[in-house]
Amino acid sequence: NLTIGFSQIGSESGWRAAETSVTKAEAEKRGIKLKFADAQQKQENQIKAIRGFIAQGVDAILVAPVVATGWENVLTEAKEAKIPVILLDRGIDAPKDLYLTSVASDQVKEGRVAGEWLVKTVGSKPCKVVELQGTVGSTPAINRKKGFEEAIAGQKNISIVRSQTGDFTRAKGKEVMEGFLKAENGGKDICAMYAHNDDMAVGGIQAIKDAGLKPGKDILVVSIDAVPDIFQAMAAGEANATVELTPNMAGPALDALAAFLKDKKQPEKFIITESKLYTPADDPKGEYERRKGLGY
Amino acid sequence: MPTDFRPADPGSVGNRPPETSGADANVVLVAKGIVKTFGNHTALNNVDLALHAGEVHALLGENGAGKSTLIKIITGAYTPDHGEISVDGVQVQFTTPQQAQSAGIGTVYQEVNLLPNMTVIDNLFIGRQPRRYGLVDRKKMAREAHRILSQYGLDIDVHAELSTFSVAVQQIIAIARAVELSGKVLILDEPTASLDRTEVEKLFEIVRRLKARGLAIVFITHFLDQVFELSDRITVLRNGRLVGSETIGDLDRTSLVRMMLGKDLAFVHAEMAADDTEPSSPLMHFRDFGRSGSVNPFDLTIHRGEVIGVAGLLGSGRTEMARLMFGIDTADQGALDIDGQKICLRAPQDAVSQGFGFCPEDRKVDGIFGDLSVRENIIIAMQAKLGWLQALNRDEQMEIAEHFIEALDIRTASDDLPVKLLSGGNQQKVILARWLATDPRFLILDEPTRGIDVGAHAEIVRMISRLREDGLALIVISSELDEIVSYSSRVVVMRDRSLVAELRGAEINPSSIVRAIAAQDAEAAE
Amino acid sequence: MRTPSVKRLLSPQLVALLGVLLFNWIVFPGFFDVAWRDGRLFGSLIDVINRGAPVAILSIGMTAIIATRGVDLSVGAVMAVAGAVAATCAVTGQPVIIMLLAPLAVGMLCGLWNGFLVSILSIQPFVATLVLMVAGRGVAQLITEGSIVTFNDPVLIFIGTGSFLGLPMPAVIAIALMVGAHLLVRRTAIGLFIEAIGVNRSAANFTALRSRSLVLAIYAFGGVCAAIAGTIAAGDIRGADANNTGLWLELDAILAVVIGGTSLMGGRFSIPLSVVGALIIQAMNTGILVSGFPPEFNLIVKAGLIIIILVLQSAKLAPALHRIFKQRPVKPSIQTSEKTG
Amino acid sequence: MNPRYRPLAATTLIFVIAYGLCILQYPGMWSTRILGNFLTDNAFLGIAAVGATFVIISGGIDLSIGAVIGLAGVVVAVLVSHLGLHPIAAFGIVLTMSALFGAAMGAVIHFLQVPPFIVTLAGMFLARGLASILSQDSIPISHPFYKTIMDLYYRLPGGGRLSAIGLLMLLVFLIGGLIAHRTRFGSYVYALGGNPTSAALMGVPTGPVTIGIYALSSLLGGLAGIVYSLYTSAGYPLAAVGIELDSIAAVVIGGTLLTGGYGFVFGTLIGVMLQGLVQTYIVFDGTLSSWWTKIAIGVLLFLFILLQQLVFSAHKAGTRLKKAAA
Ligand SMILES: Nc1ncnc2c1ncn2[C@@H]1O[C@H](COP(=O)(O)OP(=O)(O)OP(=O)(O)O)[C@@H](O)[C@H]1O
Ligand SMILES: Nc1ncnc2c1ncn2[C@@H]1O[C@H](COP(=O)(O)OP(=O)(O)OP(=O)(O)O)[C@@H](O)[C@H]1O
Ligand SMILES: [Mg+2]
Ligand SMILES: [Mg+2]
Repeated sequence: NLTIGFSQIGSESGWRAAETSVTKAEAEKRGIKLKFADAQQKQENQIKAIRGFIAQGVDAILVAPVVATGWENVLTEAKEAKIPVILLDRGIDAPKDLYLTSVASDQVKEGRVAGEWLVKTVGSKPCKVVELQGTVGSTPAINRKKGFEEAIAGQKNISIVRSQTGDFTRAKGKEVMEGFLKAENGGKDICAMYAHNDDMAVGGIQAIKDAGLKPGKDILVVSIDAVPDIFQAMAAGEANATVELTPNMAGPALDALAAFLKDKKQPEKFIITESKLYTPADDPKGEYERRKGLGY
Repeated sequence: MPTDFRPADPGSVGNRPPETSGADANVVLVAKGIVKTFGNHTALNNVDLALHAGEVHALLGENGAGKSTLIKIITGAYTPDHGEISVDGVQVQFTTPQQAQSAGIGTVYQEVNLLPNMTVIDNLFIGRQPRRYGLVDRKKMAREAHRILSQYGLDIDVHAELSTFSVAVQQIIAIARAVELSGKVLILDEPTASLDRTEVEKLFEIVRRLKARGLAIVFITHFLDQVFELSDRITVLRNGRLVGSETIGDLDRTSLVRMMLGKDLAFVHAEMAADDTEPSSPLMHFRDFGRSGSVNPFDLTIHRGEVIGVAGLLGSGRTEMARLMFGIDTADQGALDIDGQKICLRAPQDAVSQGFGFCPEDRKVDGIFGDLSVRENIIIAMQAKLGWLQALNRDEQMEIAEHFIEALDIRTASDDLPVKLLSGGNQQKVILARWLATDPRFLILDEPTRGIDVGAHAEIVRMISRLREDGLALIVISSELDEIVSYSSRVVVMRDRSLVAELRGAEINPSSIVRAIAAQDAEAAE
Repeated sequence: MRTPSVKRLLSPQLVALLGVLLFNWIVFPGFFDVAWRDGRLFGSLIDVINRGAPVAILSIGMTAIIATRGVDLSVGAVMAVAGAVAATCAVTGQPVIIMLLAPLAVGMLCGLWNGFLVSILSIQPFVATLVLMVAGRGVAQLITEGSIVTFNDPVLIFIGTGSFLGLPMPAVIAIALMVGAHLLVRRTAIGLFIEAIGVNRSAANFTALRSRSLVLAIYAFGGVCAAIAGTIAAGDIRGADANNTGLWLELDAILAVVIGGTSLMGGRFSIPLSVVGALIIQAMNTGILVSGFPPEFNLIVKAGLIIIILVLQSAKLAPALHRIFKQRPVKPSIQTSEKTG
Repeated sequence: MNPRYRPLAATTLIFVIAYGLCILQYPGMWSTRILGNFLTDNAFLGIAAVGATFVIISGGIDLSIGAVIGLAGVVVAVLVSHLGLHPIAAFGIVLTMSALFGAAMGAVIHFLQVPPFIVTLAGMFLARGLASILSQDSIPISHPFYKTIMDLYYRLPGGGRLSAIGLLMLLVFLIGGLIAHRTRFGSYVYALGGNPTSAALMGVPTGPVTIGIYALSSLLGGLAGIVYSLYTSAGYPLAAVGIELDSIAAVVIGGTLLTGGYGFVFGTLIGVMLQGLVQTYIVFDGTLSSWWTKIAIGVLLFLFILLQQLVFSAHKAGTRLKKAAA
């Protein structure tokens, strides 16, 4: 009997699609009527959507903010209209009282986990890393770069030799990796590839194979998101590690909301989803089967 | 065009204006030693021009002689390679037409150069709109516009888009604009090409008034009678060279023509009296053919080997009738049958496949493919008829193009030259060539001699009769009555969008046509 | 192109291409190294041809469309749709022939739709195709439900990543298409008709060219080109990424055509030069990759290079270039020479 | 009524009808809130679209608008948040810079005869590039001046807000309308769109006008960027990606011909509002998946254009137009 508005960024990646479908599923499970609005990657559309939800007088609003800034005004309007707002998969810089809670992963941590895995794996061997960045200027790209660099900061033997943007896409990931392979002596000098998301990693893996090298052995592959396809690669021994970013942000969010609406129980401000590391040791086949239904 | 760059030999025909003319008090504008080359082609070769206050100076020459180019140079639209221009004895160097305008030189360029998307007012005043509080004053402009246009007997909605008016009206507006702008010099490049007699009269009246006011007026035309009627002094160009400059008094028609062509012109009008020979078998028959709101149903039988002249005032619907006959507008009533069987014209393709051809009136908009070469412009209709699969290869194209360039005496540096660079008259010939190449059996010519020089005019008139002898059927729309008379075996007259009279044999003479047009006892003429 | 071969060799486009390649060589000395590795050529230069292929293919169709004074913004979206269709056929195990023809058919349908809006309803091309640009990607995502449909069908993968005579398959397809299209327009009268329509639509009508059906066909062809590019893109990553395939590629394609010297106002066009334009663009991108500039400089570099190239071949400077290279035969036409004589 | 105004009237009518239908389905859409939101949420788009209108009427196109918006926002943010300038000063600097940026593009277009599409595409790359070099991340602006401006609004009965930026947009449209239809510059813009050669022969200073047009477009782009930074109280290099297409669509839906020479500034306002309407409708519906959203937008866009086309052809049939509708 609840009606909730959900302002989603868009559908730029498989992970995003999965988050959307999981959210819808979670809402259905709880018998909540979900009003969905796709913002086509535009913040102004998200703001329009939120205003629209307010005008319709929904019971609560879920937002997956496209960027951290610029929400103060519209969230104030929501507050004035007494509509609780919950943030998904990213925090924002605005006064905490403007939203009920934010369910998000720690993107810096994701990068760090990936970096720590690499440090552990290569030990003291010298290791040149190439980095496939996300879209220039996007928060995940910035944070995942930051975290990874923190993790390898201490290590003299590990260094990022090349870093370019692959726009979070497979095609660009592959193209960029091709470039890197040429630039680094046919890839012989590269010891590991760090991709800000799995899609780019999958593209990169193909590039490595085309160059006649063995991804996962000649060049270590570590990336973030844990989408089904990376597990296939892992099962084939072509990827070495991925850090999970769960598409299920809505579950915790809706629980918190229910609790709040039932007996005004204030949830904690920041619900951080865990950034679990997956390696070939963690039954990639099974993980693949488990995930491929989720709409990735 | 001439490829030898030697300067005009001083001993060339005619006497040049005295070199001291710059000092002469009532000389307004002097152009000295103007040279202009386009690529490897010399359009103007050491040409002089001196304009005196209070004179009408006719600038004459064949198509492609360089008249318009000279004008464009004087008014800053082109910059000359050599030569200098001085106004009131002061040397000037116009780099934009704007500067020429503000120096008091008003110009009507050859092809109507106005803005079809803007209102009549805008076209009259753009660049010098009256302003109140920094905003343009539309009311004032509207009042002014009405005043100005009324001088030309034109009473139209000045707030309407220019494109909704016919070529004629647009021409008048262009003239009005130039006259308003001209403080010292008024330049008219073939202003009368698309005007009918009454409008020409009004124009001349105004020109005479300005002349009395002491303006210098340059007048380019191919109508020799108009030259003798209006101008005091003539300057003749040929192939970009100055042939001579004389006062009109010392000249008679033939010597003028000789100056222009460099040879005598066998006058056609004498040799071809309208023949009364019964036209051969009927070719096609338009039966109450018409289109509501455009052309009232008309009945017309066309025989092989006859020329039907179409007379009428501007806006009488001649062009629209032609468009109808060619399937550009589709008739919503009546029928056409050719050799007995019924044909319906849904699109020009249908007409062409029946062996029709159509030279439209508005050369620039409906005729030429400006950026395409002369060659392509000539062969395209033929190619379209052949279809896209069997393409003419380059040599075949060349052959055809060269043939017609020769036959119609088209002045072009090469058959690869973009047709937009040809002079107005030569463009007209190219379009004619385009249709002759499809060897049609029925040809519609809408104002074919508009803007064409005496020589070419005669050629085209001769060609029309030659085509008729070859058994073609032609419909020729023209505003020049003696021309119509000279080649028509039958004349139909249009008024208010309907065919009102049909004259044959002895009736074919200017006076009876005028009567028919003017609607006096038109029935009697039937 | 009927221009003398001497001039074509020295066309500003090729000069620009050489310039960019030289630039790449400066920032990355190994740029021109080409190795032979398991049955195929391998090297940055090859990457340029390979990665440039999709845009090149788009630009082939786009050239014809622009020559008629049109433009097609929907090609990127059509790529996505075609890729999605191909992938779906692959995963649902359709026979190869269907898997290859279905995307092309869909592409042609999209093209016909655009053509219908432009030539029959005479809607301005920019907006007419904007419709499909927006909706098309939606359709693509509808087919894949927003996820990346991965496949491992050998045929598609071969089209995307295989090689023929050592050259990458996409490049081979692009070259074949270019030659085919060029011959088609120049050996038949189609090229002339296209240019005529682009130069003066009204005159074309008066000359009884079948403008409407031709324009329709041309947009359809553009759709097919986009579909081919889409199939290649899908084969390349072994999956259909409806969200990102061909995103903003329409701009690259148009840019390629204009660099190729075809005016957006229609008229004269050259398919081979448009393909060169596409290569120039890709050479820039690859150069940026191997150069090791930080990514935030990508756009600046790209902008800088574009400006340089355009200044090089700008309408004002081009004549200067031409005057140096061109030797047009001076042919005075008969009658005038006898008159002046 | 003068036939020139028919397309405009049609567009307006279409908007009214469309809005009416929406209200029938979702009565909630008839509220001062929604009306207020229309203005506030589309303020920056509207302002940018006014610039686009001029460019398009002149027969050109400006793809750099979105990037200029992004750049302007970032520059303001840097000046205010990092260098501690007062917003007013920052605004002044940004507006000047963007005007110069546009003037430069106009100069290239005029003097080098490079097609606008390409020049402005390069401009787009350049502006985005500069923005992302200045800052990768989005920079929050927390200057009291910003709060005061955003708190400046007139509360309508029923909770709607007439915000400062919304009113600013209306003001820009008003001024834009005056410039387009009541000044010499305006008439020059139409002249250029009608036929550059004739315009030049008639004494229109094509060079300065071209430069002026693109300067104006970028200036308004800069202003839109400032508004966007007010709207989100931040500067973000990736802000307003693809806005150029939205604004062009708005202009064209508003009855302006992309081939140049015809159009109305007011029509653009309607175009913007129509797009806002589509967005709001989709939000109210709330059942459309991401892809159906895209499809729906496309279909609606098509319907608007189609309706308009019908009116246009009627309009052309009305006035006897022999010229080629290129
Ligand atoms: N821009 C140009 N580029 C190349 N050649 C040109 C250009 N303008 C004119 N010409 C050539 O210069 C010659 C003179 O042209 P112009 O228009 O002055 O002739 P004209 O005397 O006005 O003829 P008409 O009486 O038919 O108007 C022509 O042969 C034409 O082909
Ligand atoms: N002088 C004019 N004033 C107003 N309208 C005109 C004028 N001349 C033509 N028209 C418009 O054009 C229509 C018919 O023009 P059309 O060109 O068919 O006649 P025409 O006899 O061919 O005239 P023209 O000799 O200019 O070709 C008229 O009904 C009118 O709408
Ligand atoms: Mg002339
Ligand atoms: Mg006529």
